[in-house]
Amino acid sequence: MSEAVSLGGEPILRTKGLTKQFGGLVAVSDVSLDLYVGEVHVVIGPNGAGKSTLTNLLSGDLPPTSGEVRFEGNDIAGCSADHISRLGIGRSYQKTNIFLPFTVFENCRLAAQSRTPHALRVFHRAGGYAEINRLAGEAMAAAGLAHRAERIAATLSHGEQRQLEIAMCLATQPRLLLFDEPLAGMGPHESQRMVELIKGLTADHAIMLIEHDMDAVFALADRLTVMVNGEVLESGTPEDVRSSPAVQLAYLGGEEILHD
Amino acid sequence: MDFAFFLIQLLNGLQYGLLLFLVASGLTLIFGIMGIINLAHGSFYMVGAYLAWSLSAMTGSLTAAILLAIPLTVILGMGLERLLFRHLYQRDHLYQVLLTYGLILVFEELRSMIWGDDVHGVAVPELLNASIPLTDNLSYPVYRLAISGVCLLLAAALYFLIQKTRLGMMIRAGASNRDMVQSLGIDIKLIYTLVFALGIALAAFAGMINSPLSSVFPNMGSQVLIICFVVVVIGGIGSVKGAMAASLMIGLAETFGQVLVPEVAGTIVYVLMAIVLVWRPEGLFGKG
Amino acid sequence: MNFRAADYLPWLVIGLLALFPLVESTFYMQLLTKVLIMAIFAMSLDLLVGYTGLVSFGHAAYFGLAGYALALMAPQYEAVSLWWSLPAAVGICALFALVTGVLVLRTRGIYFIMVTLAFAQMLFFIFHDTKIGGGSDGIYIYVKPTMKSGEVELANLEKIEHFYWLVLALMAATFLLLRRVLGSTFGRALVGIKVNEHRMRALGFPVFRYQLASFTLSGALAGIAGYLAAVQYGFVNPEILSWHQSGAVLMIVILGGMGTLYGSVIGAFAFVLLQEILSNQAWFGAAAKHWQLALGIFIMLVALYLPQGLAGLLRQSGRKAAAETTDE
Amino acid sequence: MHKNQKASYDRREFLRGSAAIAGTTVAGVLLPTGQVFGQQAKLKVGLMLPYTGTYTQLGIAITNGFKLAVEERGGKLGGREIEYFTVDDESNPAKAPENVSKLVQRDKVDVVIGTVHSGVVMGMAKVLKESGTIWINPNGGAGAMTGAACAPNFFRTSFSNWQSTHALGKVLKAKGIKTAVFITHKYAAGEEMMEGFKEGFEKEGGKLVKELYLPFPQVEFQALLTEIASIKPEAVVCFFAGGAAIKFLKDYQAAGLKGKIPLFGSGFLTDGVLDAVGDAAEGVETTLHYADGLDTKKDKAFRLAYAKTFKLQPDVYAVQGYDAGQLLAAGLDAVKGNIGDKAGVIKAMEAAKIDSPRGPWTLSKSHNPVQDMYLRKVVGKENKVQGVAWKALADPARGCKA
Repeated sequence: MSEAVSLGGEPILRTKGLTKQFGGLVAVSDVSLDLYVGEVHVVIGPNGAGKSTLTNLLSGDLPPTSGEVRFEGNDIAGCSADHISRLGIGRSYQKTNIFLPFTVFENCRLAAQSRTPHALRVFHRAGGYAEINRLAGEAMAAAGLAHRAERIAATLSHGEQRQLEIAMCLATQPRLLLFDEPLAGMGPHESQRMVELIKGLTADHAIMLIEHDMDAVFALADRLTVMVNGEVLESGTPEDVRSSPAVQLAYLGGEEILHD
Repeated sequence: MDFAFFLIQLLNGLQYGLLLFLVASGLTLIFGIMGIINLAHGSFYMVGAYLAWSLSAMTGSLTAAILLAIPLTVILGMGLERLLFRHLYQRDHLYQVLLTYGLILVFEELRSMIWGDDVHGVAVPELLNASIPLTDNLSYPVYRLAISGVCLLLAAALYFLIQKTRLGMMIRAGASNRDMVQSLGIDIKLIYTLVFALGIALAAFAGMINSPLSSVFPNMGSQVLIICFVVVVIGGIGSVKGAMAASLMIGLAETFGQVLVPEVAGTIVYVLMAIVLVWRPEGLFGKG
Repeated sequence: MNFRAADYLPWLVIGLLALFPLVESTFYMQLLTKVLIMAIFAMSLDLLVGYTGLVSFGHAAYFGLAGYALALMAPQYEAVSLWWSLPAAVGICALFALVTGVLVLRTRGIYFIMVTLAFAQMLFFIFHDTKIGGGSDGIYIYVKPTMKSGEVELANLEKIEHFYWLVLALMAATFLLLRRVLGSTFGRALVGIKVNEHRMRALGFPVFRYQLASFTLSGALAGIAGYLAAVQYGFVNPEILSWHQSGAVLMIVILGGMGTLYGSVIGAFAFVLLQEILSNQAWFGAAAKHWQLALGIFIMLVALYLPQGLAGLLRQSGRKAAAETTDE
Repeated sequence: MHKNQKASYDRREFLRGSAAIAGTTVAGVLLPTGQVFGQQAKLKVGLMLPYTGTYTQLGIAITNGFKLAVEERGGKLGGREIEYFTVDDESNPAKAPENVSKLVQRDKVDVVIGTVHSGVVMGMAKVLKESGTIWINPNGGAGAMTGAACAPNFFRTSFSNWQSTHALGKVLKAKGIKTAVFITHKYAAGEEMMEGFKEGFEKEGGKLVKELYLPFPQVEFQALLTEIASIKPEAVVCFFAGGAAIKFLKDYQAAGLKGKIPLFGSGFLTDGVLDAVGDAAEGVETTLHYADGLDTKKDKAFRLAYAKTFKLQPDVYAVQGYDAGQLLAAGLDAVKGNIGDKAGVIKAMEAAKIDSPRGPWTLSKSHNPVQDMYLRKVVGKENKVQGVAWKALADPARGCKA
């Protein structure tokens, strides 16, 4: 796979006319967007705008009704979630999705194991793979959880659990990260830590972020997409979006979402 | 098989299917609304049959026996829900399987202690004890037709109850979102108790009205149980409509299977179930 | 805390069990053989229920299938060799589990429970209604399999102590095999699937393939137990793949404590011996006639008050003891 | 045996003794208690019969019959007192080898008596062939027991499935019936009864136009009754027992077939069910080795003694249990209670001529009764004897090489 993909080059992920219908309801309609390594692409919009559905289409949690998703040049629309993950896309969920009864280390170890499964070596102890342990350790360190390695995930604070979910994503060595409201339910201090964490990842990842916290949005966004009713209303640099009349009229103007 | 006999077999199949529906409808309600796997459902069928037998022996009339027995089974259902099943709503299905498996053994032994291990016949009510001639040597028992009629009536009543009444609305809401219903100030516990009692009463009632046809014997419940599970799964868990469709399907498959391919008759319904589930894992009328 | 003792405990138990034929008579050795066979069966199910999060209510299908496989492979009055008949029976079970697994793993929750039951019932009726395996009457295996190396007889399975040792060895092997497998990356992935299937998928694990592998392994191990059960009494009939059998083994797994392996062994002891005791007329007289009542109540109590099973009880008291010693 | 092991064994034996007493109380007999350790050791008799489940009543009748035979001999057989060991076989073939092992290995009985269910009988055969324990089967008619699986230590005092329907061929022929349909459950007993009938009927020139089977233990007959109506045979022959028999007789009547197509069967169709079926069985004709109103001296005496002791009316099962006791007595008397002389016991039993309530009978070479088959007709609540359908009918014992 090409390592040459970088800022200003080819997009690592490109969607064209991506659409998802649930029965008669159109949740995502004709969405086209590009994601680049080194960029944080934030998607905002009111509840029910189709942001999470869009993430699910990219991660393979849902199959699209029509349209195209190209990741590093290959069409991955309709591929299964595990397949897409193995291609190099990691994601976090709106509602924390981790292994609560396991230790922090085991959460990350399992995640790292998904890259080097050794599924057939059933007689070899799981803890005995240096490569997997190293990846898990690095992911914990990157997410700032190294000191929590032996804690049971269920006993972590909410913010730490969200950090752990990101650590697990990192342990799978993705090139594209999809974060669905990583700051949800966090206090100001925790939020700040998370923003720093995400900033630190931008250099060698493409990141798509769904977020409501506007301070964080403008602190992180290299590119901003506004969705309303499943459609892309506007997409561009934060400045472009801010100055877009359509956005101002429909969204930024009267509504208080921005100050949420 | 000529055409006349084909029609008669069709009638046989439908009649058998309707009876299956009566037992299975209670199961699917408890299943779908409360999320409880009740293996002991067949035991309530058996309890109904034994009550019908012992009470009709006492009163001399099956009708009187049934009228007496229905409240008894409702009380039994409510009592069991309060005492046992209530503790299992939040637990894994595994424990429901286990508890109700134990309950089968308990019911079987209590039956043995109270009523003994003999086989008993129950007399068909005098009024319905007749046959309608169909061919020169075959006639159709009126009682069988009457049962089919009762089954259809009950199916209609169930449909009305669930789709058109306030209670039915609450039941449907409870099935889809327990917390939401509770926040609306509806007493979900009471609804569960009622649904459970209704399901139990349906199974017991099926045992009662079928007792003159099936006679009354130990372990009669487990024969019915498994086939009812098949009905529920094919129809889609919680769907009364699905239970009706699946019951009729199975009734016909078993009837014609017995006549046309006796070697594999027992296997047919399970093959049918496998096919349906591969095609639609949530059953014919299940919500995915 | 010193848990080193726990590492040696299985070996100690196996060693003690191996000595049993030296002190006890035939009947109790047979009873113990039955316990050990059920322990293998229960461990195979624990792999599914306790470690993969799949509640199968049709596990007797694989148990029974292996029994029938032996009965049908064995010529009526001649001995077959264990060396090929056991692997063949187990292989058939694995194959059947693989095929049914592809179908049943499309479903979840209640549906999974019911569909596994349906497949077991299908098999039940195939053997019950057709002549393949003697119909509802079953078939007899008149001669037990042989274990020979060249011309040398390694064990004579007609002797119950030899058979007992074989069963014990296979039980120990199953236990160690599963412990190894569950400690591997494969095993960890299974537990991950049990805890959070969705997350596993999002991490890139092909969940279905893992589940299918687990289902197949579980079916194969149940086959070992079924084969041994058929050898022990020399008889198979559809009852051995009935849903009662599936229910009983599920009961053993939960009673013992699921997700612990050794719990399955404890559960097998408790369940089989409990049945034996409750139905013992010498102790309970006429009440023994209704032994299933006591068993039924017992099962219900376990479901209500002992969800972690006997193993959970042991762990609890172990923890309590540990807490007390650290307090001092 | 080790020394301490012996001690523990004795305690178990003692416990067993009290079990036997408890067991007999259930059955309604009170044996003299005490004297567990007598001068001459007691003869250990293992009763493996159904004491729970559908066949409970049969198990009790057989037990009663056997004990009556023992009581008539002063509670002794061959001069030895009897100690009973009971195992409830639950009519479960899957548990049969295990259950019989309890008697043979744990309790070390000298004789095994049992059982009702044919499948369980075959499970017992497996174990008892190996152990060589003397075994008297007071009911289960599995052909193989005295056929392919026969053994010198196997005896039966009841019937073979084949026997119970074979005479019907002659009966139908005598009534001028040339075509028939056979209907039964699909299991070995049903198929053996079908074979027995088919052979007898075709020998007489009749034609069995269709065999109808229903999976055991299903009782939904409607489809098959419709099938019968469409075939229009001259007679229907069947084998059902217990609950299935009740249901079949009632459905046959309700379908309007009764009175249109005469119904015949093996005697179990109408035994012990007449109270439950009402008039649905009236006029049905069956063959069996016992009947109501035989009116022999032996039968009257037996019925009186049985009714007096147990406050119950005896049936064919009680007779079979009673004869099991008589047969064992004949064997033990010959060796003066020395059960160790197995060959002697077997020889005496083979030669015995049993004076049974059903009429005198002897054993065939394969140890199955050679007996008269009666034709009976249901009149009111009785299976009234119509005459002897086949004098001294012997099972062909196919495949028995012993």
